[in-house]
This record gives sequence, C-alpha cells and structure tokens, in this order.
Amino acid sequence: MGVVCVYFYPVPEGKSGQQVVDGIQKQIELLGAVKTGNFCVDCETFQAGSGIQNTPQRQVNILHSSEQPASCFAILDTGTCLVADALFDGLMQKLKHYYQQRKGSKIESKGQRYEYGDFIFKVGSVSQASNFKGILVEIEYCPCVVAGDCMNLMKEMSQSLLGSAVAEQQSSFLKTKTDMIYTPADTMSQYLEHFNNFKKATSVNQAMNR
Amino acid sequence: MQKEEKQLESSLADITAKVADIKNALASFLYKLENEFATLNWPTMLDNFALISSNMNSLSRVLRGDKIPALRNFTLFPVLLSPDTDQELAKLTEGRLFMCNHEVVPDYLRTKPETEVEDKINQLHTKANSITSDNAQKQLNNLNKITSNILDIINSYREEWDNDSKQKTQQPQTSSQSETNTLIAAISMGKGLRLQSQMPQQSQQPSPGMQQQSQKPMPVGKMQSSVKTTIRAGSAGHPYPRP
Amino acid sequence: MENTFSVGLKNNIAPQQEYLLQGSIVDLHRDVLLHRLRGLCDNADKQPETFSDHEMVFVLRGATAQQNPVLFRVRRSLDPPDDPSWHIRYLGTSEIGDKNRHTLVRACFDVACSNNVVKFLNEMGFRSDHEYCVKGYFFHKGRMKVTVSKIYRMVQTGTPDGNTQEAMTQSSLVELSVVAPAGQEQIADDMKNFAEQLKPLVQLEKVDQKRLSVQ
Amino acid sequence: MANQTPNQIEQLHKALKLTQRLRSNVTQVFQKLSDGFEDVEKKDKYLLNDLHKTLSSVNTDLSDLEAGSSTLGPLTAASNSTNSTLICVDPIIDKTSTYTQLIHTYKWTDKMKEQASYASNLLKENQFKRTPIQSGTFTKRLRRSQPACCYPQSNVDVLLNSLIHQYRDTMHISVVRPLGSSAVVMIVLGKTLKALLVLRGMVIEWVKVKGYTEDFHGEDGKVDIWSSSRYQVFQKITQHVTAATLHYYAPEMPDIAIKSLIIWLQSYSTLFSTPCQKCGQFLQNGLPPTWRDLRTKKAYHERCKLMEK
Repeated sequence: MGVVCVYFYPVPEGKSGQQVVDGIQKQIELLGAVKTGNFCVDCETFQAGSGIQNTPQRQVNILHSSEQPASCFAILDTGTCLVADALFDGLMQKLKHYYQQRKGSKIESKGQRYEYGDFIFKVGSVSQASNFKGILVEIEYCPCVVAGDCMNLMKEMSQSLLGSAVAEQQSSFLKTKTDMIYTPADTMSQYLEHFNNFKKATSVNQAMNR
Repeated sequence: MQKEEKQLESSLADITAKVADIKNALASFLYKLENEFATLNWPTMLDNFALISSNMNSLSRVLRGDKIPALRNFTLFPVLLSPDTDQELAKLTEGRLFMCNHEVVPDYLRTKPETEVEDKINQLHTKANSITSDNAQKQLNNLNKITSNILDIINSYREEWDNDSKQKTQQPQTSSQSETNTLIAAISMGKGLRLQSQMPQQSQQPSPGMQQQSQKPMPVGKMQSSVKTTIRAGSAGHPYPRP
Repeated sequence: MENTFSVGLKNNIAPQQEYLLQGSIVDLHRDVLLHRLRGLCDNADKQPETFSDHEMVFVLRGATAQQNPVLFRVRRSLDPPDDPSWHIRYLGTSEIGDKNRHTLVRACFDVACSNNVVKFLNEMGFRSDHEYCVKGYFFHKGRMKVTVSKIYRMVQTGTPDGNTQEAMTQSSLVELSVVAPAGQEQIADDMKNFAEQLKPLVQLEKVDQKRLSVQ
Repeated sequence: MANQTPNQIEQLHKALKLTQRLRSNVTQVFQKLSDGFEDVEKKDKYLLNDLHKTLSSVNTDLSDLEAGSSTLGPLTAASNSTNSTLICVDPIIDKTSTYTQLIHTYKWTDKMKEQASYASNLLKENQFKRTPIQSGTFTKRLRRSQPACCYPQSNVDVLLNSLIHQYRDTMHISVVRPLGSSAVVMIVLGKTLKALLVLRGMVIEWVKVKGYTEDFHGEDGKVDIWSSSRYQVFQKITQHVTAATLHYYAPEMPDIAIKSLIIWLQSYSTLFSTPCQKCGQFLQNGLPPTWRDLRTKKAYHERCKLMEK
C-alpha cells in the first residue's frame, strides 16, 4: 500500500484504444517491469429517491478494487468515503427503497498489472456497459505513504512512461491531501473522479451529436 | 331345566380352565423359586405375582358373570365314600388325592368355618356386646383424638419439608422477567434510551422546526465534528491493510 | 467483475442469519453465571474476555408512510479508546416462528467499516435515533457466542465516559447467538441444549420484540 | 592406525609371528636346560648337538625378526604429539572420528593465524586514523575506560533518553530490551521509514530499515530483528546504514558514534522528495537516491556516489 496516481491517457485520433494500450504496455515492459496478472476497478452508482427527510438528494458510488478484494468503498458525492467490508453491498440492497441503482451506470477499468521494483503499474481500459470509454494508467509507489513527499518522484516516473503532457495532470484530489497518510480510499476517489469525467464527456458528446 | 344344566356344565368347564391356569402359574412360579433362586431377580418375581393375580381376577370375573347360574343354589352331595384307593380320582387330581373317605371329605366340601374359629368369633361378639355404649363412645373419642393429633403432626412436618425443598430448588430469584423485557426493549427499540429532548422529534412525525435545528449545533452535529478530527488521527491505521 | 458479496450470496456462505436467545441476570448473581459460562465455554483456562462498546442507532426515514424506516446500528469498541474499530450492523425483523424452532431468527449483516461512518451516514440522510453503551463479558463455544452485558443509558450525547452513563437496570442482559448462512436450522437445537444448561440461573428464551413494544 | 597401508599391516603380522616363534624356541632351550642331564657320559655328544640345534634356530629367528622390524620403521608419525594420541589408540573412540576432527580444527586455526597475520601486516601499511591516540594524558584516560561493548545499562539508558528528548520533533525513538541487557532501539523517522538498531553495550551490532507501514513486531508480538523490508528501497538503505555504522564506529567514544549515526539517519527524512545531487534525477533503476553523504548528508544515487569520488 503506497501512494497512487491515476492518469487519464488520451487516445489520439485515428488510433484504437487497444493500440494505445499495447503501446503503453510495451513501454512498461521495456522499462523492465514484470507482468503480475490482471486488475479490475468497478463502480456502481446509486441515486437517492425523493423520499428522504431533510436531506438533499445524494448519490452514492460503490467501488470495488481487485487490489482490496474484501473491501468495498462507498463514496458520496460530498466526497466522504466509507471503507467497509464487501458485505456493504448487502446493506445497500436493504436501502433499495431510498437509494436506487442507476441502470447502465456500472463503469469499470480493466487491464494488466505490472511490477517494477517498488512500483506497480496498471494499464486499464475503461468501459461502461461494454462501450469503450478511454484509458486510465495507475502508477503506485509502494514504500511511500505521504503523497506530498513523492509527488515529484511520481511525476518523473510518469513522464518517462507516458510523456510529459500526461504527467502534468495532477488530480485536484491529491493536491488537497499532500501531507496526510495516503490510503486506498484515496485511490478510489481518484478513480471516481476520472469515471465521472468520462460520464460527463459522454453526455456532452451525446448532446453535441443531437 | 335342561338349559340350566347345559349352562352349568359349560360354566363349570370355564371355571376348571381358569383354575387350571392359576395352578399352572403357581406351579411354574414354585418351580422357579426352587430351581432358579440363584438367578431370579425382583422384576421377574413381580411378573409372576402379576400373572397369578391376573389369573385370580379373571376367575373371579367368571364367577361373578351373568352366564353363571348361582352356584350357591347347588348342593354337592358325596354319594359314595370308600376307604379304598381310587385310581380314577388319583388320576384326576394328579396324584394328590388317592381316596375319597371320611377323613378328607369334610375338609374338601366344607361350607362353614371350623368349630374352633366359630367359637372364637362368638367370644368376640359377646365381648363387644358386654361393653356399654358410653364406654364405647369414650374409647372412640380417644381414638379419634389420637389420630387427629398424629395427622396434625404429619401435616406440619410435611409443610416444613416442602418449604425446605422449595428453597433449595428455587434459590433466590436470579433473573427477573420485567428487567429482561426492559433491557430487550431498550436495545431493540431504544425504549428508554432516547434523550428527553430528542424523543418527540425523532420518534414522531417531523416538526417544521427540524430544518432549522439541523443548522444549530445540535448534539448529533457535535458528535460529527468530534469524529471528523478522529479521521485525521485514525486514518494512520487503515482498518483493512492488505499484505 | 463479480464481487465477493454476490459470490457469497450465490454459494450461501455469507453469514446473514442470526439465531438468538435472550434473558437477563440480576447483578448480584452475575458472577455465578460467569463462572458457569467459563466452565461451559471454550478457553476455560483464560480469564473471560471483556468488551465495552458504544452503539449509536441511526434511522433513515422516508417522507411517505410506505417507506419503512431503515435502522443501522453503528458500534465502536471503547476498549482501546485510541484505536476504536467500527462496524455497522443491520438487523431485520425477528421471526418468532413456531414451537419447533427454539430460537428467534433475524437477518443480520455485520459490516466492519472505517471510522468516518457517522459522518457518512449523516450525509446519506440517516439521523441519530438513540445511543447507549454496552459493557460486559464475552464467551464463545464453537460458533455460539454468549454475551453477559450491562446496558448504560447516555446522559449526554457524544463521547461516552464514566460520568455520562447510568445503568438501565440492576440486571445484565444475557444473549446467546449464532450468525450463520441461511437455512441451518439445526443450530437452534444446539443453542436450546446450551440454554438448558444455564437454567435455572438464566431463562434464555425467544422474546417477541413486537409484543414488548405494545406494552 | 587406520591410515597404514595393507602392506605394512601384513609385515606387522609377520613380525608378530616371528616374535612368537622366537619366544617358543627360547622357552624350549630353557626347558631342556632346566630338565637337567642324565647319563652325561653316554649321550653328551647327542645332547650338545641338540642344544646347538635349538640355539641356532633361536639365532635365525632373531635375525629374521630383526630384518622384518627394520622394514616396519617407526610406528606412527603422531606418536610424538601429546595426550591426543591416546584418543587414537582407543579403538572405540576411533570410530567416532573425534581425532580427525581435532586435526582439522588444528589445521583451521593454523590457517587462520597465518591469514590474520597477513591481514594485520596489510592493515598496518594502510592505517585509518579513527581513534586519535596522541598525547600522553589522553592515552592514560583512555586506558582506564572500559571497552565499548561492556558499558553498564544505566549509561546506555542515559544516552538513549537524551536522544529521545533531543530528537522528539523529528523522530520517535523507543527502546526495548527483549533479552536482558542488549537494547533494541526503534526509530520512526517522520512518515518515511522505521529503523531498528541492536546495541551491545554501546556498540551498534545490527541495523534494519523498513517502510513506515511495516512493523518490527512479528506475528507473535515479539520484536523481529531479522526480517527484511519488502521494499527494495529500504533493503538498499539497510545496506547503506550498515556501512555507515562501520564508518562512524569509534570504540573509544561509543556515544559519539551512536549520536552521529542518528544525526546522519535524520537526513533520510527527505528520501522521496530530494533528487540526486549528482544527476538531478529522482529515479535510477526504479530507486530514489538511497545514499546520503557521510559528511555533507547530501542525497546521491548509489551509482552516482561512486562517480562522485
């Protein structure tokens, strides 16, 4: 468990997502990293119905990660993240009169996992309802626990792998947590931020297409 | 007349059969007692007794039954007495009686008690009659007194013992149903646990002032802030560290 | 991805049914009961384990009458006070069942969670309904769990300490429970046998909670 | 015994047989002589002949034996060594191979002695001046001071307590003594790393560095000084810190050694946030600059450090 940065890797015009993913993976393998299996991060969204007293309508996002298989991350749209046992899914079902699952909202990032020294790389292609949405690359530096300490180090690594354009993005979320101890919940928040961006992009595209 | 004779005949056969049953039971019991006394145990003894007594019962039932003509009305008359051994008789009685003579007949066909016994009965009768009614009354009262006394003593003892044993089994009360109910109601429904100020708002329909209240530093909000600070400190130990 | 919960549900291995018997013991005789439990349960050679928890019950109410309120019980250990472990417990309505079943049965989800659960539930729309403290002893025999605990009313909301609590009654609550996957009815018989061994000190019974609310 | 050739053994057997024969012949002579002579006049010639014959056989036997024994030579070469030869004579102990092991050990110690003398010669040529032994008064004081490894526990505690107090802002130092007098010092440096030092008296005997999320306590709750960090960075730093303990080692002023090591260790608080002073990069082979200069405390990569010198 270390500090994680999740980067959005744009797919240039005229290239398929798979080609770009292959390119990144090749780059990672050239560095000397070793393939260590697959990973998956998924997210489901629950929307509050109108019937809750004295509370604005909230959204609950339930995320799972293959890196923490027994846990479940519930993130509210206020940013509060609850880490719980995987059994929390059962509790959400008990709340189905109040929070309904949005149809087709399930979005996930899936792909290869690599290890290189104390780094872990994950190249994931994002899909929602089996539609390809984009690429997310996760870089984890395990020995460090404070994001602020290793930000520049991470930047250097991402520059060498993904190019400086991608490395310049920095999650607004990470900026707020520079001196605190980093937790897997923070990783999930980053994923959620990217997932929401993808969803927004789709809705904008749809609007434009109309 | 003939009908009655037939009836008598059949009932006699019945009785003989029953008596034979009793005899067999007795014989087998005696046999056991004599030969198996070493291995004989109490339950089998009781079984044998029960067998005999049931046989006796069925015999008396037969005797009391409607179909049997009143045997009392029949007279048994010894027609022939002879001092010679009678082979037929010996065969009938399985060798217990060899002759029907003057010696055995009074014993076997007796309808009245023996004379000595009769005398004794008469003696007791005269003695009872000789006591005056006053005296008898006195003695009766005395006896009643003594028995009632003994009864009292027995009753008082019984009460004492009952109390003793009750105390032993019941012990002092170790659990109370009402307290159980209070506790269970408290943990399952929060009965008696809600604070006085919260009770009306939280457990009944919402009041319009609720919105305002959530902005004020109400007790729940206070708790929130204290928790917020613990997040910073507590997040060091992540509750689900993965190796 | 198939998450672990749905896999658990499918294979019916997720523990989600609680079998429960309840009773109480007057404080004066509690030590006798503890002694007997220590002999009956596992780890007889060790001192009985103690626990001290703070439970906050949160309720989510709908605006309309059709929506049944949902209760979440948030519990944290006060025992190492600096590093409490939190969990959420959801309890379904308990079924009394017929005479053939010896215990109360109710749905039960125990979910361990991070320490910001109170904030999370508040933001979700849950409101605090009531809270209390539980302190007592904990035994286990196989998968049966026995707790002997006192319930304390909170005089003030917030962080509990010795001054802000008062005991509900002069008795300790005794609970015998097993949380198991659905459909394992034979557990109830084991529990009945165990409860028999505690008589006449404690009468562990299935107590109808609906009946109590009417009283 | 065991290492004699079969040929020699055969000859030994022969010699033994000859000795036996010589003995029996000599006894025969004496027997005859003791029996006395009767009828000397008649048979004197015959008797003399007989005696002559036996004596000559004795003579030949003797010369045979002498010839045989000359080929045998001295019994064993080890006969001149001390009591240990007795072990080899005992036939039962011969089976347990104690003696051969003993010989091996002797060889080893010899070899070691030899090599140690070489080493000492080499070291003399290339002297490190770590311990300033100069003026007369100073050496006198030093001679009285005890060896660094036998400082009493109280002295060590005083030193450690002062360190705990001095650095409480930057690092959290705790001391346990799981096995009596030897102190195990655990240092938590910011949120960067944890280090463990094992002291014998005031000598640093063992160093281990781990990540902030890792623990020095094993599953049984006891202090585990052996297991390494699961991260390569800290495995590397463990090596560097071990090297540094040797550098700072000062047997005459052990407290200075510990203090300076801890001051140096503090420079690792910027492990992940400082780039290498040589190449200006953060990463080299996936590792941050793991080396800190022993004097300037500047950060270098392991390879950059070599190039600097």
